[in-house]
Amino acid sequence: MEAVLEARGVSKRFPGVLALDGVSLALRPGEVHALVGENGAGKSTLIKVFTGVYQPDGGELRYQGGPAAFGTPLEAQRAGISTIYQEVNLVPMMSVARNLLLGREPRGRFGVIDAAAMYDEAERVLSGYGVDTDVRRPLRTLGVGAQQMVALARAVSVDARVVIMDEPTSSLEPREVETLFGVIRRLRDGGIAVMYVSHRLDELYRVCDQVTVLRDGRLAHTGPMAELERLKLISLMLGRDQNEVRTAGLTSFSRDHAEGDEQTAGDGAPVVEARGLTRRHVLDRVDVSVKPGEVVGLGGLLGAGRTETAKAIVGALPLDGGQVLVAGAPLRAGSTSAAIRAGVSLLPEDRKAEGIIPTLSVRENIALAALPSMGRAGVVSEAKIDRIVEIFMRRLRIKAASPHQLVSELSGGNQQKVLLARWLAVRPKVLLLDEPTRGIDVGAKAEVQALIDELAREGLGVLLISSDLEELVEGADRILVLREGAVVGELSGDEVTEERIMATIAEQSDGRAHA
Amino acid sequence: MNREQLSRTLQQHGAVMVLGTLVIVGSLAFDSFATPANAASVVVSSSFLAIIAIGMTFVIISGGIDLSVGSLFVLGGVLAAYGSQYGMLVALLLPLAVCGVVGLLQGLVIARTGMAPFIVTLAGLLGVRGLMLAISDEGATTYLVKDRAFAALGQGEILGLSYPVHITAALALAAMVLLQRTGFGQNVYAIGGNEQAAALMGVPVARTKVYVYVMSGLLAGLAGALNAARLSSGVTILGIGLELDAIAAVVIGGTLLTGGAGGITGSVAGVLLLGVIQSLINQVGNLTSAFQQVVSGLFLALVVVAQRLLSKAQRLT
Amino acid sequence: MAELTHDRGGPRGRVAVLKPQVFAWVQDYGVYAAVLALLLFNVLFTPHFLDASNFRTQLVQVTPIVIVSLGMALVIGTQGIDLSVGSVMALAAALVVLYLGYGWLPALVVAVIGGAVVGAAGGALVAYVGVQPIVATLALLVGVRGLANVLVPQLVEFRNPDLIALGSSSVAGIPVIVLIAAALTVIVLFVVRRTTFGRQVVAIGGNRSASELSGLPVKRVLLIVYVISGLLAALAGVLATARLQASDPTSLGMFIELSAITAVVVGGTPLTGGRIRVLSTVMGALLMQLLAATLIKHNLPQSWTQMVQAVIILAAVYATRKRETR
Amino acid sequence: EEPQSAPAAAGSAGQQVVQTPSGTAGPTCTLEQFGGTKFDLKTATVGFSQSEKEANPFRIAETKSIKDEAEKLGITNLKVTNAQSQFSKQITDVQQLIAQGVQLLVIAPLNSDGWEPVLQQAAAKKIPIITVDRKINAKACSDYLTFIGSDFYEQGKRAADRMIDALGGKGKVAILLGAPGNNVTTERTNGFKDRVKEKAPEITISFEQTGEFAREKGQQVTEQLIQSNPDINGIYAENDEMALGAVTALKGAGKEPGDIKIVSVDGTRSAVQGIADGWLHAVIESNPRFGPLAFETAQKFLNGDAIPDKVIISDRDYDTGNAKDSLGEAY
Ligand SMILES: Nc1ncnc2c1ncn2[C@@H]1O[C@H](COP(=O)(O)OP(=O)(O)OP(=O)(O)O)[C@@H](O)[C@H]1O
Ligand SMILES: Nc1ncnc2c1ncn2[C@@H]1O[C@H](COP(=O)(O)OP(=O)(O)OP(=O)(O)O)[C@@H](O)[C@H]1O
Ligand SMILES: [Mg+2]
Ligand SMILES: [Mg+2]
Repeated sequence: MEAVLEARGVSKRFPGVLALDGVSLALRPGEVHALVGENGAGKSTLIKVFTGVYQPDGGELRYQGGPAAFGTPLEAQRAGISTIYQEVNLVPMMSVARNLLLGREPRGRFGVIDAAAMYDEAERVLSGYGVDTDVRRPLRTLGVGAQQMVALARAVSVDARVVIMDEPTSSLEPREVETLFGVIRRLRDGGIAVMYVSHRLDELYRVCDQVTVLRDGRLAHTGPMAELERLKLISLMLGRDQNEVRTAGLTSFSRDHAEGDEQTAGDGAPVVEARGLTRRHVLDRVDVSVKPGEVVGLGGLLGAGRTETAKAIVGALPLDGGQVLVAGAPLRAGSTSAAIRAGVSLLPEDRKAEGIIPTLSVRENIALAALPSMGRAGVVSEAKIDRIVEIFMRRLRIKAASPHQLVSELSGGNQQKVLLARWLAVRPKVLLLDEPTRGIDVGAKAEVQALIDELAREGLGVLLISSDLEELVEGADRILVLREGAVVGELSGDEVTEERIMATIAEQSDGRAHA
Repeated sequence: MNREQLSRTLQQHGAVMVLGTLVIVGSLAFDSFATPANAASVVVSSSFLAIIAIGMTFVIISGGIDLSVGSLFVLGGVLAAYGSQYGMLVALLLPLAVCGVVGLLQGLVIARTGMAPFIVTLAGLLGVRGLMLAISDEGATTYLVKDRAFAALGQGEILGLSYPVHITAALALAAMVLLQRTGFGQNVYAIGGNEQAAALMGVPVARTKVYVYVMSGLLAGLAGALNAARLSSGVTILGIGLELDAIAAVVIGGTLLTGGAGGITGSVAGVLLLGVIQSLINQVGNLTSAFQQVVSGLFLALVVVAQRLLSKAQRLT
Repeated sequence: MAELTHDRGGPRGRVAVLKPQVFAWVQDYGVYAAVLALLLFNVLFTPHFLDASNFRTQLVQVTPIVIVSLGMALVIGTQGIDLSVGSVMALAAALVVLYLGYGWLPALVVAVIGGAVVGAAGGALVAYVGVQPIVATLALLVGVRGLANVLVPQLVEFRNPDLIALGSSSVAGIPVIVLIAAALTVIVLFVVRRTTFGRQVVAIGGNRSASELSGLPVKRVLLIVYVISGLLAALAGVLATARLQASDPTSLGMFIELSAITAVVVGGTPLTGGRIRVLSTVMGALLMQLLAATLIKHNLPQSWTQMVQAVIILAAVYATRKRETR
Repeated sequence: EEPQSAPAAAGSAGQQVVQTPSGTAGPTCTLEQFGGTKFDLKTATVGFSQSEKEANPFRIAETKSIKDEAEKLGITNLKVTNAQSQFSKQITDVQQLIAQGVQLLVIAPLNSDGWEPVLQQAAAKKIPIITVDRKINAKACSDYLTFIGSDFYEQGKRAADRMIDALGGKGKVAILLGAPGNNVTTERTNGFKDRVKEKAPEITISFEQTGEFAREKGQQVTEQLIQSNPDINGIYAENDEMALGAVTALKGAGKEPGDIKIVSVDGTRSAVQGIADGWLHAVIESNPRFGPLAFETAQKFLNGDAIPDKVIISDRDYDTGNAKDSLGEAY
């Protein structure tokens, strides 16, 4: 069938990097096309070339049978290509409704915007995506997950011929993912072409018909999804042969809980213990404690307050009540630096807003938190920094032109790795990981998970927040289930299974009539 | 109404409250303060700054800043006075045309080259004043307003308030609608809140920016023209430091310099605040000029702190 | 994959970075080029320009702006701005004559402390109350100038030989105040490049909430930055006073904040923070000074002076602006 | 010794004297002509609008003399505003004085044009306005009552005369201009240039840059000037501050007193001292002590006597001849 959107030998060069190298890809109406590749493979770049954010240095784009060159995202959008970008790209300070409907607000008399109608419209649309919130609130008061859903709703509700999704599920949890898949199927049946980028392979196999694999900016494979079995796909992505992958590649979490318990249950004294964390409307008497070498998972629906819990523990969230003890000693409230000095660090959920410092290099970003320990009398030792940076860039396989490349120029996944490195560099006693593997490719994901394992063995306490239940179950010794800011269940030992988690959430959720 | 709404209202109307308090205190302290005549003088003299502040509000919400308004104000006045010898129409259109073009140029440079608005309009500040000096041979010649009709535009009164006040009010209303109820307004908020995202959401960033600076230029020119009509001459020593007053007014009004949030009501309240502070100082009657400055400095600090604390009711997480 | 990352550095990589390098160079050194161009113009068209006395004049005149700009660069690095510097200079001028009775050094110390206090006030408003820098420092701009005039209502001449010497004497043909400015530049350069504090300043400017989550003492750093700015401004005020051989709180430092900001931005430090370029800032100040001097020496009328300045500023910033990839 | 603050006008010394004979020439004005009503100055509310900060000798002396005189006459209700050199603010100031019910206005205008709104309001209430030191371009005895002050154009001419005889009628002269757009700047410049053109064509004005009436700016401009035009013979500074800045510059450049002839306008203490020290050649006085003359005129007017529509005061010159003796009278 005739392709609706097509790239022919497209190349894109950035200072120091050839991000795309003669990539060809054809997207047909009514097909869901998976675009996969490890971090930095060029997926987002290709998408940005399709949508007019970047201009290709070589090759040509074809849209609906004719040559196409979109100068701006606006042109692409007008032409019927609508996109959800990897980092949520909405306006945080504007209300949810205005974000959703920007550019096509319902008009009243004299063509002025009809606010009332706009809010109703917004509520109607969003409830279809399971976001039940006051649409007059500034978008930033929503969690990343909810924001992602708003972006999705926005992208889909324009009548488009092509819908491109760059890692839409990275911050969604199961319920939302189901909603999303429902949407995707509707689109496909409507004869719309969908391009779908994700690092969650099982998702790909569930919704995608075609798959294209990129490796280091070059086309590695393209063909029907079904005909490409999992291991082959991975080996294509990583560019290693299958048995190598089978043996080395994908060691995910290696701990099985029974044995894990014995190992870690050792001395019962928790390194960090949070008591009765309370904050109006957000947290309700949350107790969390992590022992050395223990991995505690936080489960719950979007907006359950997992991020808040983590932030509260490191003092990044003003509290109405409760306290945090580190090794028995109370922590000064509301001081992140105190928490970090005491050995409690948080890898934040929102990479762009709270993680990277875009104006600084990879190197500076990694060294940031550890700076005080990186020198004498307030004078930094470049040598020390270089050593640390060198170590972590190798250990985490951070792909950058050089340590001095601006972090903002790295691919999403590599940015995430840089942040991880920043926190490992301070040698914390307890690490709070909020969505640590979000947007990280299979290879790297395995590495990170293995790393968490290893660190735990070395006696590090870990609080793991993940929307990926599988990851949660495999990774955690013990899981606390949150709902609406309160702990509603604790699972440990053999109870730690996806089913039990879903069950706990569900049985608690019955009260709250869904959607 | 929930916390966010409450605090948003507070942030926008904190200035209004401070203003109210100040007025009450003032009228209790001085019996010649709350008189119609005094009120009129405050309102009338504020109206020109208010017109400029309206334009500035759009610029700042869009994430920019316009330092050229002070110079455009004086240029507009001189051009209007000069043009008035050819009649009312020229007196109005000449300044609007020239100041609009200056705004257009600044907008184009900012939107196309991505240079910092602060610096581009700083150049504007210098260049435009230079231009003004050039056409008034180094400020030596003051053109007088010949055209009666035009002069009337600045001096005529309805209900004891001269036309500029009514014009300002009308403009403020129009601006509110434009900002809150039109696609253009939404785009201004969007590019101020997150330019990159706005672009990806299909907002015509460049065009919106250009419009914003054109508007600011036009309004500054208009204010200058009206002022010239009021003074019935194109005074050449006006408008020095006016841009800072306008910015202060807008920010006191609760508009974020980082862009993306704010509103007209606040800015107008901010302008009136500055006016009232001055008037109160005059009421005292015999402060030395130095002390007057200390006092207005303190007042300003006080006001911004109050406004800030009010808006802090909102806890950001 | 390791080897793949490796061959990025290979020939293909080098080709890739060649053209950008030219841009990058202009971007980083555009202001130097501009200064050179202006020097060349003067050498060709300005009588007596190559006299040593001339260079001394230019350096001496630019000193206060350079010193103020150094502080301003730090503030701008945090995504802030400090409008109060001019008034702080005036305050310092006032304090220094008031305490001159105790000798020039104590007087200088008092003046500098005064500046630091004003800086602390601004810093506190910004860091702890959360007032936007431009208004916080605007309030100070107004109030502190008034305060200076309250302390010293009108220009006061002084005869203290030491202070006059500070302003007029030279070492090895180089005016003392120029040497001071040079020393300060080196110090600030060191602070920005090599100290934890310097890194923290740019980090905060680059992404405040990320810095907070990374445990940086954000508020304290902000406070200190404004204190430093006040301190330097005060010092500049004292030196300017010493040179004028009179304390003139009325007009000393008027509008210097604009010159300083221009110097910083022309030097390529973005107003959006997260990046500080010290030497280029000094170059930016020199550029503005040379420009002003050129226009005066060629006796252009005020109108032209201002218009030409506008054009040059635009040109310089255009050359050093950050290009975004498309 | 230092710091010395502004001295009071010691007794009658340095008091303003009306120029005779021409000083009060021209039409006169009476209460009837003006159409005002008589009131008692002592109990009346009087408003004084100062244009610039009291931060230079001239403004300080001016405001002080008004306040002192009011006190002397037992005028208890004197309201003073200061426009901080912002013209718009001065208009508002005066309007608010009117709103506060002043019966007599003494205004030191920042600018001569643009008084329409004030004049209208004052006329409506028949409030007599006396403008001091700078004129208002309007009709005397109807828009405003009268003007008391110096003739800046005349000051420029007399400065030119001093420069001419200092240079023996030929040479190169530089002008340190006042703030651009300011009436005083314009008139002092024109007076000087016209006179030079007419009396000493061999004097060329080779350089004119603004020093904005400030000492530091005067110093900086002069430094640039003497560096690139070493052949300059004379500097005409349009106020004393810039002249003294020029002196500092000359000292710095290792010049000797008298190498370059400096003539300036104002007559401040430091400038007269400068003459005594030999650095300045001559200073044309511009006398700021308007208090006595202003209130005297007002009183006359209220008594029904005819007062002139402009009172030009006779400014003296300071030079090496009289500098030392008149130091006490300089302000
Ligand atoms: N603006 C830029 N400037 C310089 N290099 C860039 C820029 N954007 C991307 N790159 C580089 O291009 C390559 C591809 O980046 P891209 O974001 O397309 O990867 P990706 O496939 O989306 O990875 P991820 O799965 O982590 O999102 C990376 O090496 C990245 O460093
Ligand atoms: N689907 C939603 N509908 C309405 N409000 C939501 C939703 N999701 C999040 N929020 C709001 O955002 C706030 C923070 O949610 P956040 O997503 O950070 O919690 P979370 O448990 O960390 O979820 P996640 O970390 O998976 O995003 C919640 O307090 C809630 O008010
Ligand atoms: Mg990507
Ligand atoms: Mg979260």
